[in-house]
Amino acid sequence: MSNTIAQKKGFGATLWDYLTTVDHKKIAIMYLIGGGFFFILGGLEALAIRWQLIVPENDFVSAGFYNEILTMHGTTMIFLAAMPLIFALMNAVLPLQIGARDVAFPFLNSLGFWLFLFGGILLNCSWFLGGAPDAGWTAYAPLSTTSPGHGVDFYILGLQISGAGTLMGGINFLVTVINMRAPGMTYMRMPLFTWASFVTSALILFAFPALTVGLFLLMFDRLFGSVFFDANYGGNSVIWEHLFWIFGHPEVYILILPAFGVFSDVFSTFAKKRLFGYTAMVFATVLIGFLGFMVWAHHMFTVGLGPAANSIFAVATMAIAVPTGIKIFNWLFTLWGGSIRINSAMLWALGFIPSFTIGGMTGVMLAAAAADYQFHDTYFVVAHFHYVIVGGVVFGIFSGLHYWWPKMFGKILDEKLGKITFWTFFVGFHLTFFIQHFLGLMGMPRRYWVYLEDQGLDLGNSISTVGAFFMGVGALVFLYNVIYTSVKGEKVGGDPWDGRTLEWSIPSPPPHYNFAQAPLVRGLDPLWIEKTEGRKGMTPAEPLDDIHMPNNTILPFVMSVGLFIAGFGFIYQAEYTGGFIAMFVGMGITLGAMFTRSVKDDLGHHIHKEDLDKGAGM
Amino acid sequence: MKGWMGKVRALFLLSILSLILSGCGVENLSAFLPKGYGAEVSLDIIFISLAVMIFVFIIVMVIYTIVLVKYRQKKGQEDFVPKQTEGNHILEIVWTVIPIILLIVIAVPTIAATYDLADETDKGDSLNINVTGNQYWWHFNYSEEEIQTSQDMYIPVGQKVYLNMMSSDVLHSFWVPAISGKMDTNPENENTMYIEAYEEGVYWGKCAELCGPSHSLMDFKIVVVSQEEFDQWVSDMQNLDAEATPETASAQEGQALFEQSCLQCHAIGSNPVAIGPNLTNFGDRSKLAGVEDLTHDMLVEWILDPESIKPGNKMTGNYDVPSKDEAEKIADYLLQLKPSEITPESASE
Amino acid sequence: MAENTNSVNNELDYHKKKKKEEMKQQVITFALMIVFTIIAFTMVEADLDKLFVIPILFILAIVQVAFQLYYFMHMSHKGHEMPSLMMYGGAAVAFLTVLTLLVLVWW
Amino acid sequence: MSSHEDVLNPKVMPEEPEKATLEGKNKFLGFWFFLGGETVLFASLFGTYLALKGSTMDDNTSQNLFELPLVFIMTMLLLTSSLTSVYAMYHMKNNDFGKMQLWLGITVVLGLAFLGCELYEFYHYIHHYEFTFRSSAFGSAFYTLVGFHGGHVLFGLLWIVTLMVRNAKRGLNLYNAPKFYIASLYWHFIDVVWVFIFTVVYLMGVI
Ligand code: HEA
Ligand code: HEA
Ligand SMILES: [Cu+2]
Repeated sequence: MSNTIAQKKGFGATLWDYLTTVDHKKIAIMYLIGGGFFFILGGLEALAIRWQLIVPENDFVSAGFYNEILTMHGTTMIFLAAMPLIFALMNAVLPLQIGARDVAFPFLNSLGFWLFLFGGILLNCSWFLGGAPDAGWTAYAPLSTTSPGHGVDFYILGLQISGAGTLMGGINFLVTVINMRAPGMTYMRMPLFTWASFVTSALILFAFPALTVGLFLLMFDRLFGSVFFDANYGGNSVIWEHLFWIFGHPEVYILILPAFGVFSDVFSTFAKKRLFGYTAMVFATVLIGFLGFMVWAHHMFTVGLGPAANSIFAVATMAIAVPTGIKIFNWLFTLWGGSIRINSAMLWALGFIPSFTIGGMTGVMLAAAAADYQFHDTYFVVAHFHYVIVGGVVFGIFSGLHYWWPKMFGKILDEKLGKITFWTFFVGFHLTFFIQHFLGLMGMPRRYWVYLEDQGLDLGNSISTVGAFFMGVGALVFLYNVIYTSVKGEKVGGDPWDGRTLEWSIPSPPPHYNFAQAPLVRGLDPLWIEKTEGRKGMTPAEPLDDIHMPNNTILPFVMSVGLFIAGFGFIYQAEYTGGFIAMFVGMGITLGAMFTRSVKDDLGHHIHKEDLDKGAGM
Repeated sequence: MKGWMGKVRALFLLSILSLILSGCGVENLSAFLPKGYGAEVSLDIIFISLAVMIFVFIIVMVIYTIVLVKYRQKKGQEDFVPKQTEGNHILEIVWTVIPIILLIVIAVPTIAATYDLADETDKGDSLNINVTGNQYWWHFNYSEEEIQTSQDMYIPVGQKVYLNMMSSDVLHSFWVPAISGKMDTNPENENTMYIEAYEEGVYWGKCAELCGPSHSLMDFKIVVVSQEEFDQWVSDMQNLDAEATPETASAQEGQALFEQSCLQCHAIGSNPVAIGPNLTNFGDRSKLAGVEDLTHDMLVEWILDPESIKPGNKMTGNYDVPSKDEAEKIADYLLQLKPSEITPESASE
Repeated sequence: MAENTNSVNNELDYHKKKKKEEMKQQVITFALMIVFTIIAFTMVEADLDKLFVIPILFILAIVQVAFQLYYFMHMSHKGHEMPSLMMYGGAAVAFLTVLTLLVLVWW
Repeated sequence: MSSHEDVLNPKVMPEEPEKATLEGKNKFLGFWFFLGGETVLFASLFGTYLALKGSTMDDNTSQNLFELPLVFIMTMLLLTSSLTSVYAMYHMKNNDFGKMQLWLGITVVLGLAFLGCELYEFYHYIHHYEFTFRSSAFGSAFYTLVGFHGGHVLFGLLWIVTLMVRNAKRGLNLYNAPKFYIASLYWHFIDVVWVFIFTVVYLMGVI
């Protein structure tokens, strides 16, 4: 009964199951597919960028189209690839790591996913409806308010919708961690991935509202005639820059912290050691989150804020190097004296250390305001953030996927293919981005459709492009690996890595109630503790009893469809009555679904203890 | 900012030089080869921070290598369980305190340089130029001297020049890597920065803030000349006769055509209100539209179809496209607008 | 359960009383809020010196908000540690945001 | 697991019905966090307003526009509605459903009166002063900030009315008590925001 996966279902039934599911493990899989799709899309856009820049004054794409590709690459990668993939990992393992049967708000969790997906689709519809947004992922006003066509409108509404989804996901994980921990799972016994996700969720809670407001102002300016950013009416475009970066800088820590969490778990598992300096690691995570809110103006050193503001923000920014350094050294000393096993998951984690250190250090160089006058908006910045994002976040996602794939799907990704993926991607990555540091200082600004001949920029750009295609090959091998493993891979048990944390104490993939009986947690690395004391699994903290689970529901999907329709409506309301109607119909659908949710009691169902797979929890 | 830092810089310059095959870029463009005060100050900070970074990176990599060499799981020892260390307070303190010290090493000169570059004490006594960023060209207004130019900015060598910068439309950013770091031009606030060039020559400037399709084509030049040459240029520009009749007949017809239609947007002379670039010294320009060679054929092409050269520019669609013949005449007229002997060509010898 | 009924009843009475007390307190809070509001409005109407009025307006507003949060929304009660943490977090970010937009937008 | 529809028995009623079940606890916490986020949302709007406060393009400055008596009435309405919703929660904890509904009803009426005043105010500005959303950056910022608050009031009213109607027949239980509770939290938060609006926008606007 428990391994429902084993039951054969018709396609329609399976589809319906996924459309209505509120199970965090299935939502994780959907996030993985959605985020993976957008990663490929964003990757293809990256390849188009690099192809355009392979030789000077190339005309592979036109100037306007280049700006669209570049904007969509950044936006897609950050909002529709990296964040959802991180949410995939969080959904897949966070509840398991704290010994919970479910998340706090299964309904909101599912709503969050559908909002992300429909927001992303809405954004990408722009390609077919007169052109994508072209003002950069930062959408600086007044370029974004004056950009012709509807591209930027799609940016605004797409991000608004998917941003709402993210906010819900954040609140869900916060409450899950606070309220749903198993007996004995104190805060200071939580695995670092859980801690990192917790802090990330708090960052989401405080950062996204600033973006929400910014997007509203932009939307009002573009679609309803307000003049927030129009200097002719007393508007001020610097407001947008602040609002965007008050959100934008925490956003980059939203991305990196969960990756840090993954590495912490991976290092300690494959070094067979408990995490060195656990308390300091937790403290550092919280501190990074905290400091992350005080540094945003380092993106605005050249805006003209004045030397006092620039100096304050420069120093605040540099301060973040300290907690991050604490983390780097704690990881190194987790490995020190360990018994290190190197497999694909571990390779990504090991590749991360030098890559991210370089990226972080160029970050500190950028933080030196007087130096940033040269760096800003050049390829040096592009190099910096790809070193931290690809070398940190993407490596973290790959590491996490290799590590938890058996938990999610019951099969280990093929090791040989995994190693090929890593090495091609790793080499390609450094080839692409290392040289960009120099290109930047040699006078190549970012967001350049073409660079001119005879300016010394040709060779570097060509090398960079070659590297990007290596990464492409790596990504393809990974895709192949996924297919290969699902067809050929062998089933593994609940604990293939000799794991230390709770998720490894239950079968792979876990039954939909996760734990038949809540486990009793007796310390950090609870499973490891039980193992060293000679037990096979966790001791239950409660007698076997009926389990209460939430019901599936289609409402989240309906609400998201409603907003999707309304999104189109908002974009076209000024031009077509159809748009006007769509606006109301869409909002009506969403509000109607909310109303239904509100008046229809959803009390969930019980799984009877006789039906539980005995031992499944243990 | 000079002295020992200069030595550090020289050392690094050498090592970097040998490090990368492609060198440091082109002389009048690269931030690695500073030819002005701002660029030099920035490069000092870059090298100080780079030194710290290399130091930290080496430490990280040494530990990393030791770990990977020494603590790999050996064959036959799969069951070995290492000691489960919780942490080490002394180590924790070490790697908290040392980075803080290293950061102070970077932060102090950074703050000093940041204030230094924002200094405006002698603004009143110096040459002031009002810079306006436009989609996709630059306007330079020497307000005191009552001179207007576009695309090529003339400044005297070895002098502090203050730039007062605004934008007429979207955000742009004024960047001449070899001379100084960049500064944004905003539509609602005026920004000030100063530049000081060390050597005569022509330096490439670029727009560094995404401003639309032709963002990458919004190049401009800083023409650095000696003080005497600069004075000469100023007086040439001030004393020009905007209505002077050109020599050739074709250019004369071109002038008539120009005054009929082009003057609605463009200006010749010191009129500061014009929505298109000021063309007073067009014939002296180093480049056409910032990026193309200034030739007759190219100019005709521009006049007939600017879109093919600068996508999204504001001229396209806003004028009556002349016939090819007329365009040739206008080009003849424009190319002979050479009010001064002092040109980018003369500046770069 | 049966033998507990008595103590349950006692407890119930106790809770009832406690709630009554609390309600009284809340009415007093409300009265104070009204008074503060009146003070604020009259101060503005009275055309006093700007530098004097603005800080007081702010203090009054903050006290009122604290009343709302702590008495009406019960943030003073047990079990509100996490809500307080998050409200303070939000308030800190809010403060920075407002401060920035006040001083770093025009120059 | 405690989410059967167990109707509240006044004899064994928990002290805090809104937090008696796990679902209730989750809702309670999650909603507070949401309010933490809303704080930042309104701060962004307040900041924008303060930045653009002086960006008037004509005579429609805050000094010329705002009329304090109306604002005073609105403030009193909203403050009072805060107290009435406290009463409603008081009766919820005493498991007196009828009285709770009554006080919620009063809250709704006060809220509606507030909204009416606000609409009148906007109408007045637009038609007498031609001060609109589009006339200056100040106008955009003013209507957006105050309008966002008004939108919250409207949403709060719809929410409370829905809850009242939905539960009119069946009374209180552990399943809907948290819903009532968080709705009242939301209502208080609206008041918190208003306190800042009348202080920052109106009072400081006329000084
Ligand atoms: C995951 C994403 C991520 C991460 C983690 C970071 C981390 C950091 N970033 Fe980065 N950043 C971005 C993503 C990220 N950034 C993006 C996307 C942009 C560009 C956005 C755009 O404009 O489009 C950007 C831009 C950006 C700028 C603006 C540049 C410009 O536009 O001019 C600056 C300036 O200060 C900066 C600084 C930093 C710093 C100091 C860190 C620090 O957190 C790094 C800390 C880490 C270390 C320092 C390494 C490890 C530490 C040690 C080994 C200890 C010892 C170290 C020392 C003593 C130095 N970043
Ligand atoms: C999560 C964030 C993220 C990630 C992962 C990446 C990944 C990559 N990025 Fe980028 N990037 C950004 C975020 C990110 N980027 C942002 C925010 C900007 C700024 C945008 C702006 O300025 O507004 C930017 C800008 C940016 C630029 C600067 C453009 C400019 O300024 O003009 C460049 C140029 O080289 C670049 C390149 C790359 C490359 C080569 C990769 C590679 O790592 C990509 C590797 C992945 C693939 C190559 C996928 C391949 C998949 C396949 C091949 C599968 C094929 C499938 C089928 C055939 C079915 N990115
Ligand atoms: Cu940042």
